[in-house]
Amino acid sequence: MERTKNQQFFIYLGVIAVMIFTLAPIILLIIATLSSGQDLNSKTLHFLPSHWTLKNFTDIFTAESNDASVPPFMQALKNSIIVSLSTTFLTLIIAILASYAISRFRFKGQNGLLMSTLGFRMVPEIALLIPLFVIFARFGAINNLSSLILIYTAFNLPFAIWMLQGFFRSIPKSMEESAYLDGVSSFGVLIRFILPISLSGIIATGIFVLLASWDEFMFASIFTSTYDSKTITVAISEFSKRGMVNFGMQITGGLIASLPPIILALIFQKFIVSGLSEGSEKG
Amino acid sequence: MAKIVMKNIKKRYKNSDSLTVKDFNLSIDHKEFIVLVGPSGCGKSTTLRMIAGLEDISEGDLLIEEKRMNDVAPKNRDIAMVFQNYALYPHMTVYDNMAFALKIKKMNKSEIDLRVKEAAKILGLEEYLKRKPKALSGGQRQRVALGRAMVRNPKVFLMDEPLSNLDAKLRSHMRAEISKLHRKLGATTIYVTHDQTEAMTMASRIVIMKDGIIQQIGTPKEVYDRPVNRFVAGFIGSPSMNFISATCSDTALKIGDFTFTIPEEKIEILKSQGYLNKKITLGIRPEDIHHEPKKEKNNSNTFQATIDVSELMGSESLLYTSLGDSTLIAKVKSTNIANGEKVTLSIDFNKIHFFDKDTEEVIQSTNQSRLIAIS
Amino acid sequence: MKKLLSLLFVLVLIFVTTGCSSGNGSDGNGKVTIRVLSSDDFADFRKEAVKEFEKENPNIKVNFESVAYDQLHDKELASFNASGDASYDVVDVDEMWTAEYADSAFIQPVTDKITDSMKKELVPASLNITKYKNDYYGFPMFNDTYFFYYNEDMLKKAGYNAPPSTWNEFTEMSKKLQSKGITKGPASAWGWGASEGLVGYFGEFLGSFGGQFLDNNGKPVFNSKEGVQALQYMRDSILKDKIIADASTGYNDRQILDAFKNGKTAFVSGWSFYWNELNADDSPVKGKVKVGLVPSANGSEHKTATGSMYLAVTPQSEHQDAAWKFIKFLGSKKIQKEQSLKAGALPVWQDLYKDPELKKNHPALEDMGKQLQYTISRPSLIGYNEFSKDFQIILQQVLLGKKDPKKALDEAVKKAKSASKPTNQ
Amino acid sequence: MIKKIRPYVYLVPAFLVILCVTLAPILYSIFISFIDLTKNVHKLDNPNLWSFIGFTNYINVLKDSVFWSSLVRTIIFTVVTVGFEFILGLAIALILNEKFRARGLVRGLMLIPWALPTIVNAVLWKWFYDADHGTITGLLARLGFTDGYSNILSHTTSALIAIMTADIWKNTAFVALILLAALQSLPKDIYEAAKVDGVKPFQRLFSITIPLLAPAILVALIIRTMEAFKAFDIIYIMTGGGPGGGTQLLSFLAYQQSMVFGNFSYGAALAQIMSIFTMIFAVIYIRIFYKDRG
Repeated sequence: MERTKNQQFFIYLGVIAVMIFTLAPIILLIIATLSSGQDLNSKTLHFLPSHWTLKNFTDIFTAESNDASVPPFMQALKNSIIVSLSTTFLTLIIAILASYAISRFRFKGQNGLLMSTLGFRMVPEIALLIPLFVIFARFGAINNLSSLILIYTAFNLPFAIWMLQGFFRSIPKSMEESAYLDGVSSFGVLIRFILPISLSGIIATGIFVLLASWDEFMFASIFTSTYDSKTITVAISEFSKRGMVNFGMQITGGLIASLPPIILALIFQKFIVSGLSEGSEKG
Repeated sequence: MAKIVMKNIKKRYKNSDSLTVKDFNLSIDHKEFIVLVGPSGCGKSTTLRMIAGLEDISEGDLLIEEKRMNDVAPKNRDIAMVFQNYALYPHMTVYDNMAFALKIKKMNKSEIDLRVKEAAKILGLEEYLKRKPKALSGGQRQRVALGRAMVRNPKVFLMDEPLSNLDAKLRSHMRAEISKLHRKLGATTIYVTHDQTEAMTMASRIVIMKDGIIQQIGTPKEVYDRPVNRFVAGFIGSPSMNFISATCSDTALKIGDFTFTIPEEKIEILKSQGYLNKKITLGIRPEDIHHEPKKEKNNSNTFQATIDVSELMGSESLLYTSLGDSTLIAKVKSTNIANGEKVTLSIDFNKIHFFDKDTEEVIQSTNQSRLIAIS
Repeated sequence: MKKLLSLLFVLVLIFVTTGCSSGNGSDGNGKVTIRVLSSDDFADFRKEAVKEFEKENPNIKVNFESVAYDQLHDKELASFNASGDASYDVVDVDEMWTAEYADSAFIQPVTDKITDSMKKELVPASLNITKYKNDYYGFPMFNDTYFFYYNEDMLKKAGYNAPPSTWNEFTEMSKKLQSKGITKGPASAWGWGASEGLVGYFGEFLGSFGGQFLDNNGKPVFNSKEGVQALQYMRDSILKDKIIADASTGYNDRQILDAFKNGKTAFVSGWSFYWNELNADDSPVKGKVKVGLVPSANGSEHKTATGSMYLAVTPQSEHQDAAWKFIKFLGSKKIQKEQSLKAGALPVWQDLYKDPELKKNHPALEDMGKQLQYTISRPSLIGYNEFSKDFQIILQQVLLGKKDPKKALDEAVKKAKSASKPTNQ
Repeated sequence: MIKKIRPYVYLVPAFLVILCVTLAPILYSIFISFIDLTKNVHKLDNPNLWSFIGFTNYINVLKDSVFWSSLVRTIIFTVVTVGFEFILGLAIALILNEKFRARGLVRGLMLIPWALPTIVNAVLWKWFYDADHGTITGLLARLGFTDGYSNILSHTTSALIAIMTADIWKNTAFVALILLAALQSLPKDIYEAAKVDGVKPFQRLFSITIPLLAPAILVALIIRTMEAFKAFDIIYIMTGGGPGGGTQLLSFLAYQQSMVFGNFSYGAALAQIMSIFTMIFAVIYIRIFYKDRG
């Protein structure tokens, strides 16, 4: 049965409602970044600025020269890119190996392993903040991007393993059995068959990890105090001084910080949705 | 139970120029078991789904009990449908699956219980009522799907390839069961399949479709004995009819280097339709080719053949050979002919069919064609 | 695929190693490196000063790190417990944290390094914030208090030539400003939202009513008669006299600045940085604002609450002398003067308030210098942060009319007593 | 022999990372929760200074009224945000599962709130709620809901609602994403069967769609509940737990106790208690959803 005109109308009404719900705050954010300080600080309710300006954007990238209390934004951006990309690669590689073992071999303690992996996700991160700080400080690894990468990798591993083993499990065994008969090693099967087939799932997992590590704030704020190591979330939080918030800088920085994850999410939208649905079928 | 009439029904999908179903006309009587058969993509499922109301009818009328049903919602058409993948609700037990449609109708509980139990009894599902579909075998699931349709006492049963997910043995078993059920319930049934065996064994009438067009409608015997074109002839019957290029003169039929004498009335047909001395397609069913163990040479309907492959099927053997430039399959009584052996085969020319080389329509006498048109 | 994978490995390695190299290694060659953790207050100026210091002391390298003030305490607390490159030689300390840090020996006493001339020449209030029990723990970097700003234009319109000297006058003048319609609505708004600022503002009233937080033995006594009067006055101004915007219980110090800057209110009490904001080019009240002394009651001094910070040396520092040298450099008259000229900070040396160059640069400097004579500091308790959080809630309940001032202060004093218990080391 | 070892070889890297960066700190944290450790972690270096005090820290937490009020607040926050996120997310997923023009684009745009970093989301909404020039503050005043500009983030209840709104806005997109993915993998013929059975759209939602979505719903709810229960960043930026502790959730309380007040043992005990709560949540969810699945 195709839809009646009425149903059609309500669906479009729904779609419009969803779009307003989703986009209104974003549009206000974008407009705000293009507004002058006066517009941002004026009390009357208005949606469009009295005049458009790119000053916020020019300011944020030249902040270092006129206000040292603002971390050089480019540096923070670079740090975040390094940290989140490295975390994603590292997490995926380790998680792929582990999920392959969990989904493809039978060994002692298999189920317990998967469950306890999930259990690690339930521990509040705050419980690990002090112990990890003490441990890392002892090794002199504070203010160090590698430390953040390692910590984020550990935090994201349970989720990544859990997702990936679901994808791997959904691949029929017969295919790799025929590969074994052709003399391919188990690692070869992983590289040549499992990975290409579950690529969309791996990409979906990677996006989740990337976004999570881009997003992290609590550890970054305690583990970094040098410009060389502060990540973008820390930089954004530092646009506020004692009792004074520079909203113009903060939301402009926020918009810039949001662009990479949003663009990635848009590009890989299909992978994320299809990846998730593949996993959920078998997971 | 219900009379269904389809008048000039057409289906055009959005974003498509061509029609998926072109001008479908069919009148179905009470208690008939109609099988829509044809290769995949021929529009048979679409037709069924239009009857169910799952697809819109682009043009034409669908009448059930003389009421126009085109714009009636599926639930109000008094139909029940069995799906290829069973479409059982995975989160409900067998009992709930069968009872669900009745609960929706707010039928009282004891009545539901009665109907479900009865259907379960008929289908032999009584022990499984509390199980979830996951815990059932394919055949059992199929029966639940049937039961779900049965409990509703619909005027019309629609079945969309309900057996195609079962293995061969189970399929023939379920075939018999569905036939039995149909006799017992007497509900009008429309059944879609791509398997001609199912069509032949179950249908009261078969509708053979190709490319959205009905090729022939008739009882299994009619479509088997008097196919209207080469497509129907080839589709019905297993193994398929052999098609051989031939020419016929006043006296004899020439196939490649062989010359055969054929019955007068067959020559008459060709003569009356103007096909003498023209290339035609000859249709011979494998079961009309026989093995002649005694080598009587020069008999008018025999020829020497080298058997390429001989397949023993049990009581019968399939012999693969060639005649002229075509391959020929013969279905003969069980023999122990070896591959490569030379044997004598005879053709029952009383049962051969002629087809136009270009139109692929059957070549038949004028009164015969009139006969088919009436049916 | 194999190639791709090895490429990924290489990439990861590169990132990890670049990450490592950005860590702070200490270098040899007899050169001393000291690590400084500073708040973002005047951080831009300090960065410049670091360069100057390094030029004068070629054998000392300063690793200067600054974090947002909001994160400073938490980071310091974490770093005090850390070793290696997570620990600092010099830390920035807010006055209320002195007791907490000193009690846990997170910062080093420097009493022997505070000379008599320092004691004589520094603004007393600024040196006092570094004191806990009988020791000094650092060197002040700037002065700041809640100054009393008033809109001279408005006051003149109402017929006043001088700012209020007592709180009664403040009430009277506010009422007149309101009745004449010079201010639309209450004549002042205060940052009495439930944040640290509220404790400071209470301190301002407590001091100017003649009360004190702690007695000479360090015992909390702010539930005294004066304390109750002060809190009663704050509450009445909102609820009874309506001379203070009732939204004040939700404001922070930026919002009250905005209201004053846009000519909505005639008075505002706030930090020294307000001055630059109020006299910025886009300010509607540019040139109309003056700084007066905070009004007082009971004939007591015009006291206001301080909010200054100082630098201290940590005990785990291996370069204590270099660290102190750096602190002393930043506190030196030369740098303090520069800091005032370039960043508008209030210097810690008394005689700089009479420096003609500074006075020219900062027209309110002299007025502010007067106010610095009369200050009260928030109680530096070992468990100050915990106390402050509870005290904010208690104060708000009073200001919203839900609690009696006397009872509220009794309760707060109890909290303060338990917050001043030393932690067992 | 090699065959037996092989699976473990693949697991070594994951095991090492989790051991060093998760398991060891967890054990460390449990250890801290059983000794008396305030302000000065240097005690950890010297076993002579370890004073085991049993469950004292846990008892202190459970005796603390601040803990209980934070717990109640956290539960309210979790239930309200996850509830709204589920309802709105399901509605969005159902709408976006229909056919309409530019569906791919709309589905993509729908992901934006999810992709927005939490910190940015907090900053953005803090600005919307700003007492002087916030868009929402202004809108509420213009529409007459509030008497002039009100300081939403300075009042306990409104601040909590404001934070919850911000959280719901961001995470609804995540729930919608998970549910949309699951909806797309549902078998079509079941819906056709339902149509023939005469199931009305409303019944279809509750008797077919939601039960079939159960695994995906479970995943979404578990993830969201755990995250909501641990919410920290959004509080830290928007209110800092204020006004006067009015928006303090458990994670923030644990942070405050450890990092601001220096009560590391208290913080560690509180964190352990929180872990127990999250595990209870997970068990309850799994019980509810897999009750009759065997």
